Amino acid sequence: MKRLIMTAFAVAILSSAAYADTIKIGVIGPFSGPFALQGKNFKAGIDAWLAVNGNEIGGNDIQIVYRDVPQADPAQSKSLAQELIVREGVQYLAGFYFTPDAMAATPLLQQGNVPMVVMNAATSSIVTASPYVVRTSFTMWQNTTPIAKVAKDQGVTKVITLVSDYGPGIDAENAFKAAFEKEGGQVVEAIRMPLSTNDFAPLMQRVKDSGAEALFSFLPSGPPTLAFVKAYNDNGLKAAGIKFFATGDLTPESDLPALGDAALGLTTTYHYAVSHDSPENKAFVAAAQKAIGNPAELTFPAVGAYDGMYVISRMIEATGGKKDAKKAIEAVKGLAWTSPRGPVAIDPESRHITQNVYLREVAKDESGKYINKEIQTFEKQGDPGLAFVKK
Amino acid sequence: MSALFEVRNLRKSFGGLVVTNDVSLAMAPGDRVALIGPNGAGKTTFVNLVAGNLRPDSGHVFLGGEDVTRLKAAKRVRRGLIRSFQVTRLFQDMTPEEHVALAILQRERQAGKMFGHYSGKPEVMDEVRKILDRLGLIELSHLKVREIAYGQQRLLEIALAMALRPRMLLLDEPAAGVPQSETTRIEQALNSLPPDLAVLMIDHDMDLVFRFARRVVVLAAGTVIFDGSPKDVTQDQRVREAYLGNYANAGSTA
Amino acid sequence: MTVASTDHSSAANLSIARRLADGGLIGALAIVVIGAIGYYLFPNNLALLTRMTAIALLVLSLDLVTGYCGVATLGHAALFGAGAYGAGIAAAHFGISEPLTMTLVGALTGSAAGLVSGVVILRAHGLAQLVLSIAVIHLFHEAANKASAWTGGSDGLSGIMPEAVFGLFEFDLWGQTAYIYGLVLLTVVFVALRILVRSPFGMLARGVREDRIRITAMGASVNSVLLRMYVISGAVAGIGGALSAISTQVVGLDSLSFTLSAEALVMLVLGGTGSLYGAMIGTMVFMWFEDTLSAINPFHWLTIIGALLVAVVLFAPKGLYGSTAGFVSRLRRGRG
Amino acid sequence: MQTVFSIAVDALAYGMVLFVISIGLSVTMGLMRVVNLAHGAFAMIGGYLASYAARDLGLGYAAGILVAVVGTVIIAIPIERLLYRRLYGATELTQVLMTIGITFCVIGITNFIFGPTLKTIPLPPALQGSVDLGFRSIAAHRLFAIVCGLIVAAALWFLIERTAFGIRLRAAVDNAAMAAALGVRTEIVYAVSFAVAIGLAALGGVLGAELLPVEPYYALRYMVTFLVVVSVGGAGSIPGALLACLLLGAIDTTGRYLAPEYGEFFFYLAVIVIVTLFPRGLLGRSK
Repeated sequence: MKRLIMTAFAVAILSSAAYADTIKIGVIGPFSGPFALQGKNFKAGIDAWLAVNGNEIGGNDIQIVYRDVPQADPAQSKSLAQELIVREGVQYLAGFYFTPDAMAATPLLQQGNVPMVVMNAATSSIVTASPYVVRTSFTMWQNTTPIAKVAKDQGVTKVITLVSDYGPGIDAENAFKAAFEKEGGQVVEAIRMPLSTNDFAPLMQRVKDSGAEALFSFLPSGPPTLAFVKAYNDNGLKAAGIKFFATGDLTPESDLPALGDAALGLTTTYHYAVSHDSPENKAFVAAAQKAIGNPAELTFPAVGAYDGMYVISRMIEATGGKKDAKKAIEAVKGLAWTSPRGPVAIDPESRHITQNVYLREVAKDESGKYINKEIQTFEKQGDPGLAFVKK
Repeated sequence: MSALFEVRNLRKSFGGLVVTNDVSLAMAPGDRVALIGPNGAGKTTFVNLVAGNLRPDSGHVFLGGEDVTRLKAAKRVRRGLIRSFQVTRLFQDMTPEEHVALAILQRERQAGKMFGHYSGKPEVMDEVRKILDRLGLIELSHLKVREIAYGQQRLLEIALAMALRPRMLLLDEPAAGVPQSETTRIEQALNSLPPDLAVLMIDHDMDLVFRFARRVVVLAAGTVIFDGSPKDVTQDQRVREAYLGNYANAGSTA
Repeated sequence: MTVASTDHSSAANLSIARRLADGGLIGALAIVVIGAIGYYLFPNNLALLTRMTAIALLVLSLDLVTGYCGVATLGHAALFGAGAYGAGIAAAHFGISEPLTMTLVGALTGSAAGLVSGVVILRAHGLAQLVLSIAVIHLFHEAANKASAWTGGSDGLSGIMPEAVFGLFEFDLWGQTAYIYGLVLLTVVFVALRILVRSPFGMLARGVREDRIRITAMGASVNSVLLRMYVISGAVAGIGGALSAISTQVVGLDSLSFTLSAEALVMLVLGGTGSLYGAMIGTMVFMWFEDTLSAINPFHWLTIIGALLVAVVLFAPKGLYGSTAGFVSRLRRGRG
Repeated sequence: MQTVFSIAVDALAYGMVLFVISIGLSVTMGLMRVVNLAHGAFAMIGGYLASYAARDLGLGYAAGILVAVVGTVIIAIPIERLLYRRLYGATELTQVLMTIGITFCVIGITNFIFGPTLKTIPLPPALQGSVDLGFRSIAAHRLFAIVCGLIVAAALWFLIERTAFGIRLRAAVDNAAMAAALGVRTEIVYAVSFAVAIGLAALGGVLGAELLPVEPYYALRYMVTFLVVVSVGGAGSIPGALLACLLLGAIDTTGRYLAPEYGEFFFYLAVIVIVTLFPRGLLGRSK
């Protein structure tokens, strides 16, 4: 009996959503709290897409419903996702800055008949958690693997890794180690730093003592990256010729003005630089900077959100605005387009984005602004991390 | 026959200041002893040492022949060594009835029970009422302590001590802070204490001391300078000097 | 002053009905009624209501040590998180996915965490105690982060698939089962706690809060009372954690965080310490505020929450429940 | 041996930065008995003001420090009059709630005005780069922070122990009623001490900005660190705070050097041991 009532209940909700003229998209991200900047970038990317393409897709109005999860909090993320699906009747879930928040919502997708478009969370395993997940951001493995090759090409054989001691950091460490050892290099020491570390001087001393020719590092973008880069300079590592390799998380455009000259010459690999030279990117940056208000705040999550919106628009077109998660997902498998970051495609197997990864160097442009200048391209990178996901 | 309560060579100093200096004292059941002395003589420190709120530097405390010097305050209480406080220490948001009931339950080792209510135990309620009645507090049993007068709070202190069924009772200035006109009630309460109980009372009020005690101990500068009957105490040279502030001279000649 | 002393004999012989009422029947009824209203008013927002229930259990558990015993702690989420991870690990690694058993496991691991944090935190008072509690929560957090093979580390523990309750009611997208299960847990815990705080042990605990030396002079050991309370508190928080693990099917490191501990304390003080109603009202008001404000304007709700806290300190210093109750009783006395 | 020296240098530098930032909190907590969780919020306001003055207005580092200290005190005065005054003598829980509320408001407003990105305070050329100590190099601004820390410690110690104001303050702390009876205007003493504490917070926010960058969540991010430092040292004790900072700096730095992945464990276990052994802090005033 209870089942029956609930099924009726469910049908009522689902059908009312399916025939509405307005299609709701629920976006979960950190819109307040220490990571508010990233949430702001989600919103800027989405607003930019709507500004460029209009907020009507295939005759349906698009409405975005934002929900705030300030810090990684899977329980809250899940209850908000549930609320979005059940109360707001959203047809698509999107956003998700942190891996646990995305993981928490995946069990709802099948029953809710809702696809999820991950716009940032970067642990490889998310796409394996549910067949209804598509990701338009990157993974740690994807962005880290090429830098190992860069290091080898520059003649470095001994590297010390320093990563933040949490999921993505450990991913970065493993990815670098795997790729660098494959190139014939050696990781002499692997250091994991607590997330709360704010004084990096002793660690830099240890890097010096380790005899490594270069360091590879990952820290989540935020205040510690500033102290980390400064510690690298202040403790004479730069002067001693110890090379610095990292993923672009250490040099997001929003932090570059604060890092200033200290960051000049740092080499990182990443999937997107705001300075990327293409007409698509120029249009995107213009719209996104307008949306975010302060142009200096624009950085990587915005492009994940922008492309996420593109993917969702194709899903809406494919389903004719009806609620059909399976069809929506099928429609974007293998989808290829030119994103502001360059040519990209959704891998039909993994539903993760295949994209170029760029080697960049922090430099000043003609106007004196600090940018991540792209100097080398690694084309069509998939996610090597998928091979390591525990089944 | 060993004494019910005995203190042997108790010593305590704070920094360089000796507050309890080699104090010894023995009491038998039914004794009514008053401990007096000028301000700063170390009376309250002595009570704290005996009750276990302070640790002595050396010396021993015995209760019923057992050495309790190393026991914590709570364990001494469970052996029947009960104290009251110079400034009332009561729970402002609880009623007299709750106070006494809690004391009885604790005495009966039932205070750890996590269900039920004392009002559901007739034997507890009977005793609560009996004690409160005897001290004239029955009318107030449902008021919060913060709402009752200080003299009545003092009576409640005594009620708590009685509810714990002491063998040895330490009363630290039971009438302190109570106007003269109200001390009668307190005195009545003290007179109605069980006869076989040993009581050591500290007080300044000499009238009260002389009416209550059959033996007086005088403490000055941490040392016992007199131990004898009330009638002799006023005649004692050293006691007089201690109270007149001449103790230093007397001490050097003694 | 002495108005209330007139009916002591009848009050002493509390009738059975009255005792039942005092035993929490009214409170239990209130929970059920408010729960039902919530169910019909927000049928599509049961996930939030369930979350509220789980957090209410945490705040109730905090009230036991902070409100009733006067222990200052900013690390109480350790007990909640232990329960959540206990239940979660039981389900994800040992295949114990029967919800009642998971709840029991949560209560047990919560108690164990209560014992451990109690032993550490009770070694000091006041400010030093606050600092010890902060150290404890950080150690718990770090330990869970390190033991990622068991806990999933910062990625969170997933793969928790609770079975249907009694094999009949599934935990699904609409969250009715989770909500009702949570409400039943809350009601049962509330009644149990109501009995506990009125029991001799509850009186002893209140005594410890007001005057430790007097409690010692009654022959009770302060530390033993506090430690026992901590274990009970751990069980309650652990049930809350287990409920969170069951209803969201995931456990994150945030459940062992300083932030959650501080939030729980804020909710408790907001509602009013030393009263079970205060704890629940504080949770409800804070979470409802947070949810509404962050939905209206996710970008600036923090300012408003801050202003709310300041306003409560200024205008309702005993918390919402405490101050209202005080106001009502003053009104009554004024008339009587 | 060189390693030991190296760790010692880092520990000293880190400890002194901690000291400069936390000492104001030791004043509010030890002398005014207010658990001021909003301490970091005031340090952050100082940082923002300095950044605005030094970078956006181009006034330079020294002027930036001055603007930060004076400006933060001016902002804090009405807050003291309206809110903090009610906290003197209140319970710890009330103080925690109110000051967390203030912190939330400050964060929200800062985020609104300055946005979520990091703000820097440009260093003068003399403080940029590093100084060679022979066996290793150290950042010049850290040496500057060490010197400032020592000056602050000495000045505060002198103010509290050796001046008429210090006597009044200690009297007001020990027994407010008695001090008032003796003609000490406790309200003014408290207001001045609060201003000093806030000024120190702002100074610390600026000097420590190289290590703890200025951004809206500064106020919450380092709250626990400040609280721990002050309680380990003993609230209200200047030498205690200094000792605690050096000790915790040493433990943290050593842990980070030898076993960074267990750094947190070392730090908090050490805190538990110290606080258990010295419940009033290493050199705390007895009540």
